[in-house]
Amino acid sequence: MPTVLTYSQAYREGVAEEMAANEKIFIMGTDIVLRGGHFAQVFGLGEQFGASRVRDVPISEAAMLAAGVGSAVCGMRPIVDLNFLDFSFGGMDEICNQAAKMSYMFGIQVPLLIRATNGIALGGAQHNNVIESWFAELPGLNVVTPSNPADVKGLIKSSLRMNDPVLFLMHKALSGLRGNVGGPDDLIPLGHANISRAGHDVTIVTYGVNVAKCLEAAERLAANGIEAEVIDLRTLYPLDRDTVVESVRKTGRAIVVDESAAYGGVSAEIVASIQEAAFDYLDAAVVRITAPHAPVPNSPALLSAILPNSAGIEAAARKLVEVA
Amino acid sequence: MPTVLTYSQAYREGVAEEMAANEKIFIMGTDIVLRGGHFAQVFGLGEQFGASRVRDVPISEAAMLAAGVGSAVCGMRPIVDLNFLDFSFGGMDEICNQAAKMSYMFGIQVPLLIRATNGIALGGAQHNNVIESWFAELPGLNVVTPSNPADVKGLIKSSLRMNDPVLFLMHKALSGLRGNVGGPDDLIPLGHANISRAGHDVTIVTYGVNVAKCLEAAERLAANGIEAEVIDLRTLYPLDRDTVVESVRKTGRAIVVDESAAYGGVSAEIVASIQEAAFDYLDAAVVRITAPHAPVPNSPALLSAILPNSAGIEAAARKLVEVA
Amino acid sequence: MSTSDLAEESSVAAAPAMAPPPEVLREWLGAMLTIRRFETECVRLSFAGKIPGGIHSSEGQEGVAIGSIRALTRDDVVSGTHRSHHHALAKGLSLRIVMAELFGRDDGLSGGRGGSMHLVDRSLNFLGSNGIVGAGLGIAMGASLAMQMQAQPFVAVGYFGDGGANNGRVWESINMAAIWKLPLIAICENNLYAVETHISNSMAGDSIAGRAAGFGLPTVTVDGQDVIAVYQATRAARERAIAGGGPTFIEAQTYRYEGHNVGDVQNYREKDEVAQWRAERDPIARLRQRMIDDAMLDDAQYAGLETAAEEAVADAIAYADASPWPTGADALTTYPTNV
Amino acid sequence: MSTSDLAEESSVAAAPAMAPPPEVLREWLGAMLTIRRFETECVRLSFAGKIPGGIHSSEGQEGVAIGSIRALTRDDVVSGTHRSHHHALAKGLSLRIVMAELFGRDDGLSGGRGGSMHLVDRSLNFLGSNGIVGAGLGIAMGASLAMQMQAQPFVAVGYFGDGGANNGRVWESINMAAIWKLPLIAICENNLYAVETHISNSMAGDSIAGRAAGFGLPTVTVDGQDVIAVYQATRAARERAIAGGGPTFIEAQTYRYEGHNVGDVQNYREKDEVAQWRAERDPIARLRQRMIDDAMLDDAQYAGLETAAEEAVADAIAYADASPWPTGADALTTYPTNV
Ligand SMILES: Cc1ncc(C[n+]2csc(CCOP(=O)(O)OP(=O)(O)O)c2C)c(N)n1
Ligand SMILES: Cc1ncc(C[n+]2csc(CCOP(=O)(O)OP(=O)(O)O)c2C)c(N)n1
Ligand SMILES: [Mg+2]
Ligand SMILES: [Mg+2]
Repeated sequence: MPTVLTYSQAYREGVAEEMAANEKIFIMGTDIVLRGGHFAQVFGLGEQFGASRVRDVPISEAAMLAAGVGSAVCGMRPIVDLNFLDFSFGGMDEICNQAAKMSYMFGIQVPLLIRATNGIALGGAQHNNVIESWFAELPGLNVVTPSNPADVKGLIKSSLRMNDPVLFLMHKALSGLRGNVGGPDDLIPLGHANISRAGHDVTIVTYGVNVAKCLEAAERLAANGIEAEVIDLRTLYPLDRDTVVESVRKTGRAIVVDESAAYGGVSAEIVASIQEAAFDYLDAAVVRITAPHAPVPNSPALLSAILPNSAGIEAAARKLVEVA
Repeated sequence: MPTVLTYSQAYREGVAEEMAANEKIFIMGTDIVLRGGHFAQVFGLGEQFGASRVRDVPISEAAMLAAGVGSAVCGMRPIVDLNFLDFSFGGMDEICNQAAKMSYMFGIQVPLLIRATNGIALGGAQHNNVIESWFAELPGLNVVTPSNPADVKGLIKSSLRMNDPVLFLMHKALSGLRGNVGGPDDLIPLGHANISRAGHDVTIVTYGVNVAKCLEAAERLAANGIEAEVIDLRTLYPLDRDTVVESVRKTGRAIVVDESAAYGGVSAEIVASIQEAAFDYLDAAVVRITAPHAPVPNSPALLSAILPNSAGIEAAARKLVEVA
Repeated sequence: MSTSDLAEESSVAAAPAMAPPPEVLREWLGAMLTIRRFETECVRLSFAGKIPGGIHSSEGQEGVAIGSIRALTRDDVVSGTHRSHHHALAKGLSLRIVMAELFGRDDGLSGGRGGSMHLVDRSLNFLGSNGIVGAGLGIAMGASLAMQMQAQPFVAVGYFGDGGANNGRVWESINMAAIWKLPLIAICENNLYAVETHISNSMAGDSIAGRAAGFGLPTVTVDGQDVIAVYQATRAARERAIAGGGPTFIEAQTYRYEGHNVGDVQNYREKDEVAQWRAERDPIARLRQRMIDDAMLDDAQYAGLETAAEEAVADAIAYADASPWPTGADALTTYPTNV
Repeated sequence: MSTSDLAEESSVAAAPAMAPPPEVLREWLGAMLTIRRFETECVRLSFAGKIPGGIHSSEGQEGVAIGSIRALTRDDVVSGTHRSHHHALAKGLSLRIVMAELFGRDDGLSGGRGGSMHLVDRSLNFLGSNGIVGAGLGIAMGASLAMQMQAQPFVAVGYFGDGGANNGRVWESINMAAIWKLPLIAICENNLYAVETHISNSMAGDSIAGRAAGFGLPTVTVDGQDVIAVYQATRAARERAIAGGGPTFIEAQTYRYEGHNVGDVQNYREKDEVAQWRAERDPIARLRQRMIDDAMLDDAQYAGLETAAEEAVADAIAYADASPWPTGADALTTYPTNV
């Protein structure tokens, strides 16, 4: 019988299994011992593994990340739980200039896992920066963005066995999402996109929270005779361009859906990669669906105005199939 | 008679003129009073404007940027000279979560100018992060990347009259470049790309240090009968997509040249924008020429291996014209 | 603006430092009661789904906000934290318009763009609450630099918490204010906890004020539950700053009665601890008692203040509830707008 | 590895704390002379275009590096700054391979990928010099956490400058080490200047050590130009750390003779000031004099040490100069490689 867990619980289970198997793994973060983190993502692990391996830290993002980098190169496998990804701003040098550079500059690998909550939800502009592309762009970092509980568990287990830094990004809006998860030996490797739904008329590329919206759109499209292939990137670095390109060569049409602002980022990279490797197969320009180029508002009324939604995705796919 | 200045001197002259005209402008940075900054970019202004308006600051990136944000919303027009752009890592929240957000969240504009030296040169991986795209991607910031002394002067003068934050990024390798500069009233507006060379066979889009390399390639291409149009973006935000698209509609072929690593960033945005607006005009896929996805080495021998060069640009253009 | 808003009293700053007159103290008491009512209602409304995303309640910390901000004038700048309803209301922001912002409505301070952690009123020199620990102090420091450079006789007050005192940027800002002798008042609201983490687990050294002393600026520790003490400390700091004496660091020892945020389970502290702070050190109860003892207040007057607070908050809620939702148009503008 | 490298003496740490024997002091003297020769040659070679991008000379600060690192064992970790040739050489890194790295050559520590600010030797537990002010201390702090968690009897030493003492992250790391009682030795090389900025213009408070004291860890100020004093302070700190007593903060008062970087105009200090430090407090001259006074050294021995230093550095330069340039292949790999 498969186990059903929430997205947050799947993380906890994956981490707990790996911690039990490897005593070098430990966790640092604000308010994780009792609360288990803002999304209860490590709830109970404080009790299970004790105060040495599950540590509350001061609100010192630079120092907690430095503690991660330094301990990672001296035999440990730290998890730094940043809480919101926005707080990476306080330790950006540790992530980008230290952790990301040591392997190249020094030949010293840094098995540091940084967990953070990303994506757009309530809370206002300062807690909803969509910056995962920054880390994917910066050489030296892996970036993982699971869209469901099974992927969370399979990917966190793989991530905790990587020897290079990994940013493990969990979307705010998914924390309560329930689903089956794999067993202790079910690992999902980084760098392999998932074809969440097969189809031959149009390729929809996305990750994280938008996977469900794209699948919803795909169902409605199917009811109208349009078969969309939905690709969940799973990891932004390594980026599985092959799966994307292969799909587009088959469908000839592509849509990229992303919460980021309408400039650059992962979606632009996908568009650029598609047209580089599948130009002759394209029947029409690749379509991007993103948020506008503006900070994120707090009011739910405004949030719903800026976020990609399944109706918009459906309409874009329909139009794409009609014109080309 | 036109004035010939270096890239650094052009900045100094532009800043000095604006400071003389507007007493609200002042400068904060490490080692700017006597040294005039690492590239002598404000050399002499300490003496000219005095210790209140040209201030050495402690090595406190967060605080110097906070001083910029706070003073900007209370009547002043600060220039925070970050020295190397890499040091923005220490004050990322002040840039991205404070300066960039206040206009949207509060309706309070932040006339803060952040100057930094960007681009790849000697010094090793930690001083050569190519991250200008991050700031262009993040809603709320303007990003200026001049390629020559005239543009430096015209653009810094405009930037110092903006009411929203501007990152003014000067490439390390250009500081000694000499050229004519305009007079006190010659302003170059943000958001207007420059057609550095007209041509009808292929469009080459770039900015900063690579403009000269593209022009060099274009000269050699012209000798072989290929007329390249070279577009210098000048500002990464606002991004002048119109000029780029118009050119590609004419030439049908495009190359984007960028020092950034081969993932996302400005070059991917340009590719995505071109294919969105000029898909039907394209004879072949847009070509990207970037650095590899790796940190930046220190040895000149390795640097020359990773940087785009005019021979590579020329070859790419030639191939593009041949195949399509 | 509703007439029941906690108008910032610029006249107060001119009053004698040591003994605020009865009518002033009554205003403070009413203001603290209003903040408390506002916060308890906000908790209720968060649970009820009326305030999307919830709030960080300042209940228990009213004395710090009123004590410090009543020592300021309207021109003085205040910059807050994630827990800043008390600062905002003390600075005179409209109850109605703040509540509408918390509701995410069009009549809110920022038309719903901001929310609880992003309250602002430029005209009242409240430069914003702030979602990022330590950031508000930096903005206040920058504001004080602008005041100094423009030779304005104003000060800027920046708040942060005991948790914030472990964030490096806080000390960068303190140092910068100290070397430049900026008219900054840095107020650390030490409520002993950062979320679940007690200060003894996150902070080395004897005290936050002791740490600050190493940064070369006058440092005082004050009972944050004694509104008059907070007022006097801030008053003295303001006078020194205006006279060119530079910044002051105030550690205000206080306590939050509610959880960190709405829904916080609070398994990190004993119920007794909260009850004890409420019973023994409550800033409202203490001022009330003191005024009764000094015959500055009678029970009827106090009841009147309570009723006024309740009515003002009820009025704000009704206003917010009647306010329309914002339309998306505004959120769809690109930023910076470059106009 | 060239036999003339400054081998790190793990036996030294076992020697009596108070009076290092003559052969040990002679090794220190030779090591300081070698560092000095290395640095003066590096300045020359930078001007000559042999060292692309130049260096930050540690001339004048040799006593801090030798004094502190001679108190360590090989297993102890060291993490440096932008000005770290002295740390690297004291930790025993090969003169030849360091010089080849500065030259940008294939035989360099990192095959030319690193450069002067990115020297490393994992096998000697030198975790790198660092281009970013304050960053090296954080890495040392993390290393000390790993030691504590793995119950290893080692310490980590992190260096930073007076300028670094104004960077917030430094105090975050100090605080974290203090609350967790980590085996960290934080050494501030206070050479009075950060580039052109004198400490009196950038730092409020009485002293860096005084500031540190507020963070709740033992703090000592030591004459950085007295190599034995630095040794003793570090020795004591190491013993405390190994015994579980937690971190120590050492402010080593020192001076750099050269400009901030090669080519620095140095209009921010009087020539006299430099001359005075050289004449009155030079760490090499002082140790030499002391040893001569105590009949531990004669002029011939000293000349021998000088000659050995010159020869070792000349050998390193010849080695570097003969080393081939790296090919691009390595730079073209993608990172992370995920192997
Ligand atoms: C830089 C940063 N790190 C973490 C957080 C998440 N966070 C919000 S409030 C808080 C606790 C703050 O504690 P304290 O400073 O004592 O203020 P209090 O909540 O007690 O008012 C934390 C960790 C944040 N907002 N910003
Ligand atoms: C975060 C950061 N800011 C600025 C710089 C530029 N920088 C390099 S060295 C230096 C001065 C450092 O002074 P100090 O810490 O006293 O060390 P010293 O140079 O005296 O050895 C500066 C400002 C940097 N490398 N990193
Ligand atoms: Mg607190
Ligand atoms: Mg120094």
